[in-house]
Amino acid sequence: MIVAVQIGERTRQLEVVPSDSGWRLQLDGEPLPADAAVIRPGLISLLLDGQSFTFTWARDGQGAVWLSGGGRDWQAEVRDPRQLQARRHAEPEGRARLTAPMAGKVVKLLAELGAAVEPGQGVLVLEAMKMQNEVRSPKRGTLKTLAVAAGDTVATHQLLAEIE
Amino acid sequence: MIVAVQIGERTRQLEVVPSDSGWRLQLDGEPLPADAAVIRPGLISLLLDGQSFTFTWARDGQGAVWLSGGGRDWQAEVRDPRQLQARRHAEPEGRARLTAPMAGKVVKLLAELGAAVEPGQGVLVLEAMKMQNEVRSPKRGTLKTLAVAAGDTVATHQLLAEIE
Amino acid sequence: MFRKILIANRGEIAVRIARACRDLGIASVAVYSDADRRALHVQMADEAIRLGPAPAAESYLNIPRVLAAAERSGAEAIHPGYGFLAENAAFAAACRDAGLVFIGPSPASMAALGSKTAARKLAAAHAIPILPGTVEAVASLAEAERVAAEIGYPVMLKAAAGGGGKGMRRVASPVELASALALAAAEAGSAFGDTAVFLERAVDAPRHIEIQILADAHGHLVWLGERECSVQRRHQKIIEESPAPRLAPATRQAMGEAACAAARAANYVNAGTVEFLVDERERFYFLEVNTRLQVEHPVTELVTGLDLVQWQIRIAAGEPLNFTQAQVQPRGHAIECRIYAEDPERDFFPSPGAILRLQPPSGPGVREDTGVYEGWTVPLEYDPLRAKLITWGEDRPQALARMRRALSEYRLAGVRNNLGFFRRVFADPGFAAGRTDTGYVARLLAQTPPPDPAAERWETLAAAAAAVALAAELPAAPPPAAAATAWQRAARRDAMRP
Amino acid sequence: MFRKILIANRGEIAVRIARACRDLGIASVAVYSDADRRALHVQMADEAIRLGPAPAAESYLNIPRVLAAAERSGAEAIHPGYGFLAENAAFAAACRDAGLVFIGPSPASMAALGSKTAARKLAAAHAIPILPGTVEAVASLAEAERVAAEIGYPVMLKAAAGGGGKGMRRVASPVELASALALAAAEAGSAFGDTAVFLERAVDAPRHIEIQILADAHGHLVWLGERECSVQRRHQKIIEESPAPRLAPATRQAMGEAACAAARAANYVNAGTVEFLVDERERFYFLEVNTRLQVEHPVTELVTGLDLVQWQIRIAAGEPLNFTQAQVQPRGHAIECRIYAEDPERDFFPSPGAILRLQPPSGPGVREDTGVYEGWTVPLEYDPLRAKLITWGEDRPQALARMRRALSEYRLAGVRNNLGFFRRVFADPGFAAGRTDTGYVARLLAQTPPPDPAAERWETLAAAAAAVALAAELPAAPPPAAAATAWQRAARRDAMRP
Repeated sequence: MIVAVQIGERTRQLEVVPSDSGWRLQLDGEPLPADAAVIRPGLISLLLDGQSFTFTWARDGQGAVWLSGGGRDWQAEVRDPRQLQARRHAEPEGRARLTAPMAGKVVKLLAELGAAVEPGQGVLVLEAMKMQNEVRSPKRGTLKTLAVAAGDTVATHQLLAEIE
Repeated sequence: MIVAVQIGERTRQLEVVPSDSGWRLQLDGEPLPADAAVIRPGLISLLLDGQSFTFTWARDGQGAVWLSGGGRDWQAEVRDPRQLQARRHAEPEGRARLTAPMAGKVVKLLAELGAAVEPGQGVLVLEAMKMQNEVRSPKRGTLKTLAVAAGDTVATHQLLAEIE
Repeated sequence: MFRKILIANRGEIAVRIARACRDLGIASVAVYSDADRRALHVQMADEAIRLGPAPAAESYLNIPRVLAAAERSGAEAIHPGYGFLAENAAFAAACRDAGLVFIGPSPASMAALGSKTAARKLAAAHAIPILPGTVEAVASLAEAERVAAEIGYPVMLKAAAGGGGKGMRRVASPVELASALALAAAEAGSAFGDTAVFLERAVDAPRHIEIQILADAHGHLVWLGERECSVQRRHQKIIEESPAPRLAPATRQAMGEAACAAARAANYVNAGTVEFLVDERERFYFLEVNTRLQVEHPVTELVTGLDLVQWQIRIAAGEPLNFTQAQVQPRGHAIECRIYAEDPERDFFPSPGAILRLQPPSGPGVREDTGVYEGWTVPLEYDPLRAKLITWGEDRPQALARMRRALSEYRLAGVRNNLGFFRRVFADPGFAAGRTDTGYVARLLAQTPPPDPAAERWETLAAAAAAVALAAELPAAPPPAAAATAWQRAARRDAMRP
Repeated sequence: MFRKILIANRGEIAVRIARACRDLGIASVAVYSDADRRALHVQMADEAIRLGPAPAAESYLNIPRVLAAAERSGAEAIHPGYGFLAENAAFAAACRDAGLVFIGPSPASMAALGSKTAARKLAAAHAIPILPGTVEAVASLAEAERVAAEIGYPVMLKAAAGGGGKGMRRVASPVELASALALAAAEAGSAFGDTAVFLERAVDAPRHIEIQILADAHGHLVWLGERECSVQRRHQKIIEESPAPRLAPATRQAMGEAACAAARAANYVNAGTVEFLVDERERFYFLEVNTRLQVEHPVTELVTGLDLVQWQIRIAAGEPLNFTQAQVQPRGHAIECRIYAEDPERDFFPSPGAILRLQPPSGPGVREDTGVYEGWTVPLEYDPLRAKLITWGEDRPQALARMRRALSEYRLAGVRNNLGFFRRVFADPGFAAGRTDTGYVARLLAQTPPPDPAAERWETLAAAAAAVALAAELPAAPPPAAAATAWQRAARRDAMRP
C-alpha cells in the first residue's frame, strides 16, 4: 500500500508492506530500513539505525492527523489511493474556502452573501473562550457561499464561507 | 435492552433504555434514578442521589468484564439476550471444566487422559514468571478432555481439561 | 474539621481541591454546568450537583444556585478555588449569612483589598513601597496632567477595579494623556462597571514577583517565599518559579516582611498573595493582594513541602498553624508551566476542541495538575487552561532539566496548545540564565528559533509512522497496481502545487 | 560527564534510568529481548538495541550480548539497574575490561560483600553487630549442633550465596536440625550452585530496616536515612517507607554509622544499601549489603530531595559529592507500594496478561514509576513488578492519606494485582500505628476484613455501569418483547444456580 503524507509544504510518498516482523517501508522510492511496530492503536514505534522514535497518532473529525514524538508535533494530511479516488477533485481554480481556524461561536457576520470582498477584509467574527477573532478573506472576490449564521457553533476546519 | 450482570454469586437484571439526557435504568424491575453518562469508551459516570460514581470498564479476551471504581474492583459477566441465545447451554450436569487461573506455560501434565482423579489431585503444573502452580481437580471423576500439552502457552480462563 | 466541602469551581483547581479533601478525610461536592457533565472534576469528587446551563452567569457565577447546591448537599464549607466567585466579597458574605464557612479571608479583608486604589492606600499607610502616583482615582484630566508631570513620563493608567490588563494604558508623553485616560475609563467601565482609573509611574519591562502568605485565625502569620511570575502573555502569567532567580536575599526578606505588613493591616486570614513589581535596580513596589489561592500555588508547595489547599481548609476550620516562620525552610527549586489550549502562532488565541490524545509526563520531580482527560471535548465557555505542569529539582538547573524532559514526554493532540512554545522557552539560554521580565515573551517571539538539526529526520519518521498507522488500521489493501497508479496521479498533482 | 549510557535492564527501572539520563543531557540506550520490542523502556530511551530471544539467559543476563550492544551503540558507561546483572561482579569486571564504566561499585567491593558469610566476616571484623552464629559456613552437622546449642534455639539456617528466601530454614529445636540442614543445603545447591549454609540466631517477627549510603571516588561517604521494609510477602518487600516509624533517633544514628563502617571496610563507591534486622528491643544486626540501586530508592529520594540515579551516574563519572552529611536533611515522610501483577487471594501468585485499562493516580505528593502502559501485554518471562506508587507527606499521616487517595484513584484492569491488598493495608489501624514487622502480612491476611458499608451500593452501580457500557457499545437493540422473554429464561436459570 502506498500513501502520501503531507506535512507542512512537503509531501512524502511512503510504501508500506506487511512483513514477517512488522512492516517494510519505502520512502519516496528508497527503502527505509526502519523496524516499525504498532504498540497499540495510536502509538507507533520506529527503530532506525539503533535510534528509537515513538509517535502518538490521532485523526481529528476533519481528517487531519496529529502526530507527536520526541518533543515535536506535526499535523499531517494522509491520503491513501482509495481515499484519493473517493475524494472530490481539487477545488475549482480561484475559489478560496474559508474554514474555522478554531472551534467557536460565530458572533457576527461582517459581509453579506454576494458582497465583494478585498484581501484581508473581515468576513465574520468567531468567539472562543471569551476572545474574539476576525476571519478574513485571503483574496479579492465575491462571497459565493456563507455556510454559517450568527450564533452558530462551529468545529475547527468547518467550512464558513467560499470566495470566488 | 435488558442485560444480566453477574458479580460474584449475585446476578442483577438491568434494563437500559436510551433517553433524552442519556439512559434510563431499571434494576431488577425497579427504577434506578441514576444519571448515566458514557464519558468515553470504557469510562462511565453515574450520578445517583447527588453521589458521583465513576467506573472504568474493559472486556478481556475471555469475555469477562473488569470494572473499577471508588477504590474497588469487580469482575463481572455481562450477558445480553442475543449473546444468551447464541450461548452454549449450561454444561452437562456433573462435568467440571478446569480453566487456567492465570496466563502461563504448561510445564508438566500430572494425569493422563482417561485417568481417575480425586478431589484436590493435581492435573497439571502451570508456570508464570518463574513460579509454578498446580492446577487441581475440584471433584472425583475421570479426565475426559485434556486440551493442552506440556510446553503450551495458555491465556487466563483458557480451557485446560474437563473432568466428569 | 469539616465533614463535607462544596467546591464552587471547575477544571484543574476543582480536581486539586477534591484531592485535598480526600487527603483530609472530608467528602467533596462538585458542582457543574450542563457543559461539564463529563468534566473530570465531576468524576473526582464524592458528590456532584448540577448548577444550570453552560454560561457562567447561570452556573459557576450564580451565587443563589451555588448556595442552593451547598444546602442540598449538606456541605459545611465552600472552597471557591480561583476565578469565578473566589474574590467576590458579596459571595463570601452570602456564605457566612447562609451559615456556611467560606474558605478564604473575611468579606471585610476582601473589600479592603479588592480595589487597587484601596489596596494602594492601605499599603501607603503602612509604609509599604508603592509606585509614585495617585492614591485615589484621578478626578479630572487636569489632576492627571499635574501628577504625571510630577512623577515623570512614562506613566501607567490602571482601572481601580481592574485585573487581566483591561482598562490599562501606558502613556509615553503628555500629548497622549487625554485620549488614553478616556479610553482606559471607558474600557474599565465596560469591563468592571466602574470607570475609576488611577495613575502611577510606568516601569518598563519590570519583574513580577509575589509573596505567598498564610495566616490563621489565632494571629499567626507566615510568608512562604516568593514566586517569580514575569513570563506573561496578554498580561497573564504562563511560567512561575520559586525561588526567583537573581533576587538578593535581603530583597526577598524585605518583600516578605512588606507582604506580612499588608496582610496584617487588612486583618488577613487564610492563604493570600501579595504582588510586587521589581525594577531593574531591584527596588520593589506593592501592586495588589490576591485574596485567594493562586493558579501557581504548586510551585510554593514543592519548595516548602506544605499543602496550601489543606492549610486553607484547616485554617478555615479554626486550626492554628503548627509551624513558625523559622521552620519554613524552602528546599530546591520549582517551576510551573500553564498548559493552555491556545495557538502561540496566532497571538495565543484560544483553541478549544476535542482532546484526541493525552499522554502526560511522569517520573521523578514531575507533578501534573490536570482538569482534562483523553477523549474530553473542552467546552468553549470557560478559561482555556487545561493543566499545569510543575517540576522540582535540587537546584534551578535540575528543575529546568526535568521540565525539558517532561515537555518532551508530553503528548497532547486535537487542540493547538503552547507546549511547543514552552519547549522553545526551556531551550533558550536567556531563560536558563534567569533573564526574565514582563517583556520576555515578546523578545523571544521576535527571535528566529534556533535551527533543529534533527527536525528533518523526525519529520520523515513521523510521516512513516502515519503511513504505518494507516496501513495497520485499514482492513485490506486495494490491488497494488491500481493503487500505485492512482497514487502516482496524486503525487504528480501534489508536485505541481505551489 | 558521559555522552551516552547503556541501560542493561528493562521495566520501570530502565524507564527511570532513561529519565535520569535525559535530565543530565546524556543519550540513553535501551536493550530489549524479543518479548520486549513493545516495552515502555524501548520507547523512552533515545536508542534501542535488540539483545536476543525472550529468555533472560539469552538476553538481559547474557554478558557478551550486552557488551556487544554497548560497543555497537558507542555507550561509555552501563547502568545495570537492579536484578539481572546488577550484583554480578564478573559483569562489572567484564565492563571494565571492555573499557566501559560500570555504574556501581568496583568488582572487588562487590565480591567482598557478595557472599553472606564474607559480609558477616567483614562486619564482625569492624565491630558491626551481627546475629550470634557461625561466621563461616557450617562444616558439619556436629558443628551446627554445637553452635546452635551455644546460641540457643530457635536458629536460622541460611545459604551463604542466598537471597529471596531460598535455602533458608528456621529450626525450632535440636531434633529438626539434621533434616533442615540437609534440605537447606540441597535447596541452596540447586538455587545458587553452592551448598554452603551458615547458622545464626533466629529473630521472630523482626523489623527489616536498611540504610542508604552514597560514596564518591574521592573518599566522601554519607548515609541518607533509613527505610523500613518489614512488610513482605514470600520474603520480598512490598511496602517501604522512610523514616521508619517507632525508631529511636539514637538507634537510627547508630545504624547509619554502622552502615558507613561496613561501606568503608569494603572500599565502597557509588550507591548501596546496608540491611539490618531490628528486634523487639530495638537491637539491630547487620544482615547484608546490596551493592546496587534498590527498588525502593524513590522513598529516600522524596525525603532527602536527592536524585539517587543521577548521583550514581555523577559518581561513576568521577564527580565528588557536593554536600556533606550535615547537609542531608530529610524532610517529611515517604512510602512506596510495589504494584505487582499477582493474585493476593492465591498466595500472591503472578498473574500475567494484557493490561486492558490503566489509569494511574496523580496529584500532590504522588509519584508513579511505571514500566507498563494501557494496551501492553506483560511478558511471562520476567518479574511481575509493574509499577511503584510512592507518596510523600509533611508527616506520616499525610503520606498515608495521600497513598489511600492514590490507591483509590488507581485503575488497573486485565491482570490480577495487589491494589486491593494495599487498600486493605492502608485501612488497617495497626499499620497506621506503625506496628509492622515481617509477620505483618500473614497477620493481616488471617483477619477478617472489616465490613465495607458502601460495598453493596458500589457493586450495584458497577453492574449498572456495565449494562450502560454494553448498551452504548451495541449498534441497536433486538425487538424488546423477544429480548425480555429470552432474558427471563436466563434469569430463571440463573436463579436456580447454586
